[in-house]
Amino acid sequence: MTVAWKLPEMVTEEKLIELYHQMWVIRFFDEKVDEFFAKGMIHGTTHLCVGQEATAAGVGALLTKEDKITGTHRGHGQCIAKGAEASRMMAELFGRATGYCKGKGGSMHIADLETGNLGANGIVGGGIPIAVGAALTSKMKNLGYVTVSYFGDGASNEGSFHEAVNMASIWNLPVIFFCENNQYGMSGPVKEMVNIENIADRAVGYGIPGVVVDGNNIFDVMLATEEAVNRAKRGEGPTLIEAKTYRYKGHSKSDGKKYRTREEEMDWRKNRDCIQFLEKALIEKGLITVEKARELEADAKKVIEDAVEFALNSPHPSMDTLEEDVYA
Amino acid sequence: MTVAWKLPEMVTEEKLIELYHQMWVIRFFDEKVDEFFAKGMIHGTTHLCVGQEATAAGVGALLTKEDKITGTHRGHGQCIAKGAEASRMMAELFGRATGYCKGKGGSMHIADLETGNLGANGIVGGGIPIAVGAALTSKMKNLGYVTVSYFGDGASNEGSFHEAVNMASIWNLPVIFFCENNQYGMSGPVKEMVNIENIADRAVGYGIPGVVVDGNNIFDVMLATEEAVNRAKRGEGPTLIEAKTYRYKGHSKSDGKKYRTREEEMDWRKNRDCIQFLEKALIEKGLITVEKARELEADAKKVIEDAVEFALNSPHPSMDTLEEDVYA
Amino acid sequence: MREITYLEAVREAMSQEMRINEDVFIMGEDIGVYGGAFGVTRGMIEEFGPERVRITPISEAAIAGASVGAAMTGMRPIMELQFSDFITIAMDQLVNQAAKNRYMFGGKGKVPMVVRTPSGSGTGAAAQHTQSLEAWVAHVPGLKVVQPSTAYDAKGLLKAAMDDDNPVVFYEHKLLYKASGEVPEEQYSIPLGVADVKREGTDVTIVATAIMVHKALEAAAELEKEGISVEVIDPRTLVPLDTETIIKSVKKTGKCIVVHEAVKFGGFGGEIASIIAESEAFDYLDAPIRRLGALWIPMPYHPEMEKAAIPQVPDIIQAVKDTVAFR
Amino acid sequence: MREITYLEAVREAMSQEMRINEDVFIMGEDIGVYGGAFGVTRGMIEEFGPERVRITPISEAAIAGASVGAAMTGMRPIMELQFSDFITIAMDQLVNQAAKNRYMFGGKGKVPMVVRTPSGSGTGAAAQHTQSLEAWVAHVPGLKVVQPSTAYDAKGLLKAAMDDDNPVVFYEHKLLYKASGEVPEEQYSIPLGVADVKREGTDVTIVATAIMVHKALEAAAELEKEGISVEVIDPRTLVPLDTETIIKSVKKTGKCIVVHEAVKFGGFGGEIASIIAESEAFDYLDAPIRRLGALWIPMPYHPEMEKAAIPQVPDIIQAVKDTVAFR
Ligand SMILES: Cc1ncc(C[n+]2csc(CCOP(=O)(O)OP(=O)(O)O)c2C)c(N)n1
Ligand SMILES: Cc1ncc(C[n+]2csc(CCOP(=O)(O)OP(=O)(O)O)c2C)c(N)n1
Ligand SMILES: [Mg+2]
Ligand SMILES: [Mg+2]
Repeated sequence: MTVAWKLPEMVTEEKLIELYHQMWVIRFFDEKVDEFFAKGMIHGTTHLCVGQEATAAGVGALLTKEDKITGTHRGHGQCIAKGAEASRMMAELFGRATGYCKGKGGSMHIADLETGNLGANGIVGGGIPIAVGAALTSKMKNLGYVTVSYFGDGASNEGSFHEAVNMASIWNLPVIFFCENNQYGMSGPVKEMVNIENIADRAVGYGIPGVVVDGNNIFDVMLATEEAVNRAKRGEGPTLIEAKTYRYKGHSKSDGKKYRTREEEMDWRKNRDCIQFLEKALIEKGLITVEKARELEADAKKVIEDAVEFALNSPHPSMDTLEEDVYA
Repeated sequence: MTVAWKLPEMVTEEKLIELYHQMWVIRFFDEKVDEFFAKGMIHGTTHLCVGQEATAAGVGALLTKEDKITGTHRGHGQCIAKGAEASRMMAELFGRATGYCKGKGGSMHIADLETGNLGANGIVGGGIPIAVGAALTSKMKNLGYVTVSYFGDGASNEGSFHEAVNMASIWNLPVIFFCENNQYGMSGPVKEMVNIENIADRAVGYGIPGVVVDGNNIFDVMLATEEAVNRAKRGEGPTLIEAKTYRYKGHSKSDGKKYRTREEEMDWRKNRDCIQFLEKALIEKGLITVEKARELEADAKKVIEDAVEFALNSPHPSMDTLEEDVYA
Repeated sequence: MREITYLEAVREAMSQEMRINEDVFIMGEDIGVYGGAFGVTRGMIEEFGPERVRITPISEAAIAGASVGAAMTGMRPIMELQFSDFITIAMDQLVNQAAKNRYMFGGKGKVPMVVRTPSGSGTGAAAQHTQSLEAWVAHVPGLKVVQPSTAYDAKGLLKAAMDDDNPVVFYEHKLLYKASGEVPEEQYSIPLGVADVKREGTDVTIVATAIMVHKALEAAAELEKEGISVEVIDPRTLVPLDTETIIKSVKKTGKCIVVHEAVKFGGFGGEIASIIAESEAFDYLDAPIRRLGALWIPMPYHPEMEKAAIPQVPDIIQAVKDTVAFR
Repeated sequence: MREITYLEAVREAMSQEMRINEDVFIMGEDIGVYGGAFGVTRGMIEEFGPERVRITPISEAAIAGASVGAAMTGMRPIMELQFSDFITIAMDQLVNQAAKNRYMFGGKGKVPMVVRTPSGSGTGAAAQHTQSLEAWVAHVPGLKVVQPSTAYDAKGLLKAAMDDDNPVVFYEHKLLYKASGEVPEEQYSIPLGVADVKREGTDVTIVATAIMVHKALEAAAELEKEGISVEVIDPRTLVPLDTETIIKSVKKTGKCIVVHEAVKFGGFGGEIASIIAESEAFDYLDAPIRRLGALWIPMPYHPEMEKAAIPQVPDIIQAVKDTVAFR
């Protein structure tokens, strides 16, 4: 990993420090979820993005509130980076009335339309065509926003990916297809599930740019996203970005991780951690001190502790609301 | 169009003359269907491959009876080239008991398992994953056959195409994805429905060879198919072949063809006709005389007339069979 | 009043709405100069241009998904699904996304989209192009389901569907496209969830949908000659279902027959019959509720077989007679 | 007899068959070392190797389609659809291809494949991972549909499904995976289309499927204390449906309740109730047939809400009491 130390226009050095903080928030959020899940305090299922924080944060840094995203099942980071509050997210995971979905959606369905988050998705590949529709609105109504569709390496094998990217391409829509390639789709190693080096190579089949970035290097992520956003806003159509990254945790609950080696995991954890990477860069550049880094880290932890407190102190939804919200 | 005058090993000069005859059979078959359809003697719907005869004939020439195909809605040529009898096909279109489907399937569902024809398909893209399954059988049982999946340019935008080709690629299956790019998917011009020059370029996204051929040049079609068949039989996996061709008739019944120009159509008809092309080549090479060509043409016409007679003299299915054949 | 066809009524409903509401647009395969597989959108691209009459690739999942995304962000898309059989490909977006979004998100957002799609047999198009699969979507909370049987209803119900803030699946019957009837020129709305008594009667209630409404009316006319008075109810929308009108009628007649073109087994007729039997009408029932629907077969190509596969007027007449004669 | 879990029964049925029949293999997402999302195939890749326990990309349409193609050409694939909700993506291959092939081809070929898939709620996985959509496939001629409720039934029915020359959709209920029961070690087959009377009784018949069989049995045990004798019938297969056993029971008891976890409206319960009401049992009915099923909502995440969304034992008890008290 090398630091280009080039920042997108939109991203000031101050903002970069915020992003560093945000990455800690994301990590602590998911580690907390992991903990509560193990304790049986959160039920259902959940998919953690620990280790992948730079993709969400890096993309989010380039988006305004007007811009939209469609997320994935592994979407907590995506939500936070798009502006969701950890407290209301945590409340949702605890099934509380104050949660983003009033306790009806849970981890896989957090949506926050006000910040442009059109929803995480429990269906692999499900959000990709939806993003195309959101981009279509932007174009038809001349609203100027871009839409980012996050999806995984595994999702790139769903027909929905193919149909959606093709449609966006022929219509020149302002959408970015952002693939978080964390090497596995559940237990399926991307190396065995596709016969190509990069998911981004699929861009050729649609006549759009395909870019591979180091997903653990937030600078790379941001620069590629910036270019794609600009391209979209210029009316030149979609871009497919593939960010190579890794999830530290198992796919979801009760994953023995038999499909990968401990060494591989430790290599990513020790040598390629995206937070450490940014921290080192910030310190080397003199933007923060080691102490400041610890302070920011501690603050992020506090954010999550507060979120937990908020969640646990929130009321459960009234059972009277059970049959509400089906129709508008 | 140039004649390479190189023949696949499997194809003797004699066979080539048969293929010339077969192309006439296909053409007359579909022209007859057109006629009967216009007269209201055939009902339902039908999709004619007039103008595209070289793709089916060229592919079929490389296949043995053990090899399999999955066809499309525009499948009469594909069936004939795989060994189906025009008479039983015609009988099917007339809904007779002697038809390939005993009158239950009609034009879009002609199947002839005995000759390896796993069925035409009314669902665009529907046959592609099925071909992958047939290829899987070949591999798992070590049967050595190849499967060809025909599909159109339009079908290449279905998710089923994407999922199937990827699966075949990672499993190295003996299957050939053969795209008959006749420039339109119903009324949708391929130029507007994809943002790439060639459908074959999509092969990049799956890590398999993608080959473009002149679909009206049967030599090109055969050579590309030969290579793909050999590759498949060597266990090296699938190939995507795109044959550029053109359908002379409308998409199906009652098509005003407003989406294309008369000039374009006439250009293909006059200057790029696949039967004329082969005829010229055969004559130039001295394999047949003009008289022999007319004789073969006349014979093909006779084949179809006999087929019609067979069909019209065939009994309708007994209504007692209505509820049969649902389950094996 | 002027008469137009069912097909024209559908087109007019769309066109009138598109003239006054910029957010409404239509997308689908071949809906441009081709006019759609059945000609419903003919002339619309000329009036509204290719941005608002948007020809798509053959990608049903993406068409549906893009409709969901557009609807969530402020547009009001109408998607034309070329044949209702292809809903098999769009199912995930309709069922797992469009229908559930709002609820999953805790009541946030809305998905105002209409899926217009032709269904039914009678065209010789065989098993993959003739299905009546409305029972699937009528089983999915979050969707609404419409099945107009007349030109008048088609126009008014489509207006209501376009005005609705929820995903609506709007089934058009292919054989009804050419059926004409009196249709007002101006826009009007027929509320979703209100059945129509297509014919009043006292001896038997027939609940029929789509093309079966017409067959039921024909049967009723025949039966009248024999002194049997048949009431024909067209629910018009399966979701929401106007159970009140149906139950009221059955309480009056004491006898009921449910007819749809869809395969009888597992069809929506079971829901209608069960609702009646569960209701206070139970006490009034003098005979079992009979259901008529298609045989347990894929639709055959052969024209005689195709006809024999689904209920025809004589079948309805027979069912009414059997019911009237019960006990 | 030895007891094993429902999950083990499913695995054992597959493994035993795979040992004796080279044509049988399984494909699906994460069925290798991961053992499948619910661990059903755990250990199988070790025994049978990656060719016969074939991990697929996340491509449900292709998994289904490749199964169809393999089945048509001599293999007997079992596909594991990771959650039954994803059938939305495989629907075209199952409904328009697998189910119709043979009929469309005039009785040629066969498609011997099994779609194994976990369904049902109770896991907190929310709206897209908890559906019970069996009514869709039970409406499709050409498919068979199985819903085992016990370990014993699971093993025997899966054997029958694997032996069947037609496409069979085999629903496994997630919450039943851990339920254990007596299961013979050797292979045995339970014919598709034969209901099982899980408990005999004389006052009311409950027709229940999948996990509702257990809730019905619990309710029956409770009701017995109050002197109400309940007969519990588990159809086990929806297609073919053993109407005879059901009708016979209702003729005996004169009262019937149908319970499934699927959404009540438009659910398969309507078919069962209608068949009963259309049959000679009509004359024996002393009370309306009541159906219990899920509310008209997508499945909520919140655990209490999730429970409240579907019928629970007290609901069944209440329904029985209401029915017994009718009039
Ligand atoms: C259509 C569909 N198929 C399968 C699943 C089950 N599933 C959930 S996440 C997942 C893996 C997704 O892999 P990828 O897209 O790489 O995302 P990641 O989990 O690695 O972030 C699978 C198979 C699903 N939710 N939806
Ligand atoms: C899934 C599906 N979508 C749409 C259709 C309607 N339809 C039949 S053929 C066709 C065009 C297919 O185009 P292409 O694949 O290029 O084949 P061609 O007709 O040109 O041979 C369409 C849209 C269909 N039969 N199936
Ligand atoms: Mg992944
Ligand atoms: Mg084409």
